[in-house]
Amino acid sequence: MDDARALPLRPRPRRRSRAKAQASDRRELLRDGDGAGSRAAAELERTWQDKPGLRGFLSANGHKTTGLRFVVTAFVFAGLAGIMGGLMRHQLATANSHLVGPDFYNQLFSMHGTAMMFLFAVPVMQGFALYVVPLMIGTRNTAFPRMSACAYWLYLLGGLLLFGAFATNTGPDAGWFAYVPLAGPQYGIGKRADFWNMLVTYSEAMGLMVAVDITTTILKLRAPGMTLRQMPLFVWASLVTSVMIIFAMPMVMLGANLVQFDRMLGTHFFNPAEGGDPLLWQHLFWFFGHPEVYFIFIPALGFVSAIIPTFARRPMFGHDAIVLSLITTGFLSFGLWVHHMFATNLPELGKSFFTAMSFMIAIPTALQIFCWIATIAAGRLVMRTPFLFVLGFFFILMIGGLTGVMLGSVPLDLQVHDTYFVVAHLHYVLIGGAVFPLFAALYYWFPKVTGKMLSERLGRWHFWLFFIGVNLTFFPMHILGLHGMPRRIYTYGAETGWEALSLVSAAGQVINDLGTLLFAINLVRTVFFKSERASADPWGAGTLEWSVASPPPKCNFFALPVVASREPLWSPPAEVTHVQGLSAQIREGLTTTVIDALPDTRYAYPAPEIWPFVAALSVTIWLVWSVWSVPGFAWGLIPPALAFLLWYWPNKKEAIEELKWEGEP
Amino acid sequence: MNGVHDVLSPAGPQAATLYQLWNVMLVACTVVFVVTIVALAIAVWRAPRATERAKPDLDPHPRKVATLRRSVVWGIAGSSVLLLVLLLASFVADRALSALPLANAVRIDLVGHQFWWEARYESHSPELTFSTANELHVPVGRPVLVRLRADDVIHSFWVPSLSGKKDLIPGRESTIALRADRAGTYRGQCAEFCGYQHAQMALVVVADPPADYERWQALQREPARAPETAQERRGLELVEQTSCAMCHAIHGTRARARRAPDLTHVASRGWLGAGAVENTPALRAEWIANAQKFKPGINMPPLDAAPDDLAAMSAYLGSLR
Amino acid sequence: MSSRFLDRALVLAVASVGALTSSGCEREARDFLPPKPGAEVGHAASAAASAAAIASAAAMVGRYEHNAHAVSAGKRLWTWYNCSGCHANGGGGSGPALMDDVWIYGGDAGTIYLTIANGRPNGMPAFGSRIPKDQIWQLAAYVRSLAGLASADAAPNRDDAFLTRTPESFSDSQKPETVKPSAATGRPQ
Amino acid sequence: MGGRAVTRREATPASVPAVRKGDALDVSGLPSYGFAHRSLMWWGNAGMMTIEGVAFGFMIVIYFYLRDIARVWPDSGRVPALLFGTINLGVILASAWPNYLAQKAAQDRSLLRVRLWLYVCSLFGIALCAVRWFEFTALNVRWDDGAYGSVVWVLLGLHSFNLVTDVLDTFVLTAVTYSKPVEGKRYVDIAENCGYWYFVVLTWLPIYAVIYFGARI
Repeated sequence: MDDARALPLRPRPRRRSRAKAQASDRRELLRDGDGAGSRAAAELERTWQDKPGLRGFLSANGHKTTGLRFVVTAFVFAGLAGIMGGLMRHQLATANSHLVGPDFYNQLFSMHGTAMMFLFAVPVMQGFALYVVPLMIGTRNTAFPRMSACAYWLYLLGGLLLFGAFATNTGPDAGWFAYVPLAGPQYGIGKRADFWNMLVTYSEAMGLMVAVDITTTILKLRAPGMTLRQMPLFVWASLVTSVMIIFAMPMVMLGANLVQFDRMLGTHFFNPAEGGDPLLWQHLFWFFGHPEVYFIFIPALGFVSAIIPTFARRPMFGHDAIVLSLITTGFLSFGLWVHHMFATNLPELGKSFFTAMSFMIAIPTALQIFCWIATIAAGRLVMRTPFLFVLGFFFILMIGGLTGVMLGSVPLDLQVHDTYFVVAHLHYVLIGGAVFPLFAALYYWFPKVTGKMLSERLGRWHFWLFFIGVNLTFFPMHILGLHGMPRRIYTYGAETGWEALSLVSAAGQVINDLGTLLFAINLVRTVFFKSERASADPWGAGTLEWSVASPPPKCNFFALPVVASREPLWSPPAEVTHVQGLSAQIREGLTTTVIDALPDTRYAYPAPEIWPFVAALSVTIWLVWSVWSVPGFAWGLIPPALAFLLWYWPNKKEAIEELKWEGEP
Repeated sequence: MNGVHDVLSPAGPQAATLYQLWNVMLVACTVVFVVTIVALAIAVWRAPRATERAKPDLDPHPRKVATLRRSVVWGIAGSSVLLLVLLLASFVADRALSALPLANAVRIDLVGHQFWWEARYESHSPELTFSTANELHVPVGRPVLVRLRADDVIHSFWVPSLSGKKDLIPGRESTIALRADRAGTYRGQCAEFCGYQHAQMALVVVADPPADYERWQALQREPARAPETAQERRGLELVEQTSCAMCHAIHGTRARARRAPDLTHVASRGWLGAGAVENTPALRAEWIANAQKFKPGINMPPLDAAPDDLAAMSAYLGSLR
Repeated sequence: MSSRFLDRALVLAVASVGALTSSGCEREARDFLPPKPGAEVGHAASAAASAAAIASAAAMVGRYEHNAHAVSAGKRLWTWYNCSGCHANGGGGSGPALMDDVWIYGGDAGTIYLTIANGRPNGMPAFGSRIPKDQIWQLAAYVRSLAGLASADAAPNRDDAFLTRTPESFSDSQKPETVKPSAATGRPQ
Repeated sequence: MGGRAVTRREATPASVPAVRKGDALDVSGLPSYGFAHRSLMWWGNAGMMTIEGVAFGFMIVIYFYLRDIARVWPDSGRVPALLFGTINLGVILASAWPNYLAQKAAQDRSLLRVRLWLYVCSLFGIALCAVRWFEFTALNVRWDDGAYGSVVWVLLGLHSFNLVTDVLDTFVLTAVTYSKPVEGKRYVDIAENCGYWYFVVLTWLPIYAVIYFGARI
């Protein structure tokens, strides 16, 4: 058992002849548990390796692979949407400019909003959660890896279809929330609104699949000993976000399909002449819309809560207070959607309830900010780039949050609703509240993902350029909004006096682009040209993902860890340190009970298969077919039904393999 | 279309209330911002520096944690109280908005179309009602009750110097009350995205002293002036026979379609196309020849007519004071 | 996945994207300015000119019948210019029905253009001097969509108004057959 | 392999406790699957049911939103016929019985009993789909006949989509019982599918009430 001949890492053979099959039955069952160099570790590496070639690429379902694909694709879409943002800024830099016509400008701002919200912000946060959460809670893969792989392919196909539509002049042109009469059957001309509705169905299906996957992973696959109170704060943030997604995303999926029925089948949900109501769409959309911006904000709070303890060299002050405020923010976010509709003719008393709710939700966030400041005050600070971005986050989020309080008041919102004041607020909250923590998280976990450190010097340049650029671009918009500049206008007359501040904002945009360019250079230089490797724990952090090598082995842990405190690396468990006895020849993990994380059953992760990709393709066929023809709604369901049937059909070879490791409950 | 277009320079009670609420909110939020950022700065400034290799400090520091807990609790209590104060300020402002006295109000029936505003001035007897577009005149000091309806998509009526905005939603009717306390021209613009030309759907509310307002109103009730010069007669003939009459109305002539702005007193308006182009003879001829050049995407088709025909039409329309 | 299959899949993908793009651009184009004056039809007074009208109409199909903006503009003009006064919503009233396959003077775009521009005996007024040419082409495209002859993707969906008929995008295309008008009454035999 | 009677142990956590060996926790003795909330499939199903429950809930909210702003409800004037809806209610409630037996058989891991009750469930499924077809014809309203018609058709359509997918799922599970070897995990899948069928049955109750009595009271 312990002869030290090194097992060659040969790729798993695809066709095993009958003789070899018998041989594998007689081979003794190899279990994990001993360290990195052992035979079991080499066998684990081979078991968890993806199949070679294109088929292997398409059927990979490791959580690190899917998570990384989500993040990379999200940043590509963000780059494209950012260019659109830049184009709009230059069109508005001067009065009466003819850089871009009205129709193309409407597509630009609709695509900028839709791509940033549906194709960048939520997927990148879910991508980070998919990558980091299993590592942080000490397991080898997420609960439903094939479902997340299918979600990624749906996300990629949905994004490509939307940008493809934009390329063929069919991009959505009614804004990222497509209010109905304009996106409805009569005024939504051509197939543009159909593509938007289809994309919403895509991105919500993707979001729901990943949310269910992450929720089950966090509740059932935590390392033994990691009770709910000892779960890291980022894992709490991911749990709260996923549960919120499960309750909010079905709403807009339903709403978008109702608009699609109105457009294609002639139903009357939003037709005022036949009993419908355009305001119903605003209720449907914003009931999802506000939790949507909190899906983006709460994971970012999770990033900050993961980064501050490491760079303050002490555990987080008020851990439980932050957990409770995360949960409270999650609940309250469902109660304030009407503050997007204060200018409509809803009853005034009803609106004032939503003012009260909008003010109340500021308190949990304030509590978290005070706890972070207390942690920083009581710690010894390591001033590296991730921490710089967190400090930038404080500054910009505070401005965004306070303008949010102003917008929450009904009378004041009547003056500033749908003006550039709102554009400034949403960019301050989204860039301050999500993009800054995202960059901090990127610099923080980059060594873990790629094994190489991003350069500090370029990081600081990127931070300062981005910080100045964001403030210079978006702060003047507050004043423009107060001078009456409405949202979504492609041009304005010289007599309006908005030209000077718009020029300043366009200049800020240039600095923004410079900062992002520096970030891209930093990325490329580090990944392709840098050679020296980062250690397993370059920042001296406390959570489990820093206990494995960088980049982590395919199976994450050669022996699943046991946890005894909130920072397992800072205060390791006294006696029992790891789990042993899981199979090294099939992909196996350990499920634990929900509250106290007691070991419960062994769980065989599904092996990589092509079916998630095929299923995503079949759903694409259905959705595209239903946009072009009404029978497509019905007949288009046949390809997905077949794909999911083939996906579920048991694979004989794997069944035999897994039967060897079966234990009766 | 120039006029005062600024939330920060109110000219009526509604906008003044909102301006005061804005000041209260601005001061409160700036204070909170400065206090928090200063606290953060002090925390970062005073905290000792360390490297990643430094051992994490795990002991509980009971004394330090107690002070920090007390400051966090005070912070939360302070922000909650402040939020409550702002909440009360918001409710008070909201009540003040709805408490505008409406005695002897001017009633305007405003209908939002894709990319222009149709205003019909109601009055007790039907023959005294008249319709105008994009430029509303109101008497200084008298309340104005505007009934808002949308004909196609959602628009939003917003004149920042007079009052907050209100959406015009198809199938729903809403009203907004406002009053101008100072004479002047107050500009507004559609605030809800409504299509290709949402950017050029402006309107102007001209607050006149009551005497001027009565004169303007009397003038608007008159039918169109008969053309005097030969060129104006040629202009009227062209207006009635080419495509103008298919959509526009000029009382007193054979043009009576209501799908586009009423041109009976078009010369009394300073701008054409809801703020797209100034109402000068040369620009008016150019606008008639090809409105898409100034405002691409609107429903007014270009007219291929000889230059002197265009000049005649422009002259005739220019005579309709 | 043998490479031969991949090559064929790639070619298929590129071809379908090409088709999608061209139909996409044609259907979704929003050109608000009418084409250069030379390209469209003057007021065809004589029979010779009408042949020219029919010939040039074929070239304009992409710009009007396959263009969603043009067809929906035609629908708006149908209500604005009160065509429904005589033709109701396409089912016909005092004017002939336009949703069926019976065309008194011919169902192609050029002929419909001439019908609107020059009028027809038995009550169809001549709108040539009152409606700009571009709008007459849009109306002609909409009239053809009433009978399902314009492309289904570009045809408008239901109205935000009382439901009067199934949306144009629903009506299956009627194969137009021209009925020779009887010399005396001008009505089809 | 199949048919052996096993005393059904309660789904308690760690019926075989993990054994401590030095500084390691040996879990090789733990079972490789568990029923109810011990299995991950149960949690996945719970997520799915929450999503569809939220969708049904909001569809009912939309029904009453439109009903509230309507002057006359149903605006087409004709209420849906009660016959087929009530038959559907009866059959769907009855279908819970074979479903319960199939779940118990799955937990006892006796293949033949599972196959038997899955067949019965499939028959119930086919009957329900047929009745649902007639229900659509007896709604007395078209989907494009005003807001009332639209919301009733979509509400019934949502539940039908849910019903048909789960009936197909039952067909697939019945077919899969023939593919040897049947490992323990498959029994968990069957048990969870039966759990999901309860959800289909229970959601029909509020939807039935809303569709058939929302227009009457």
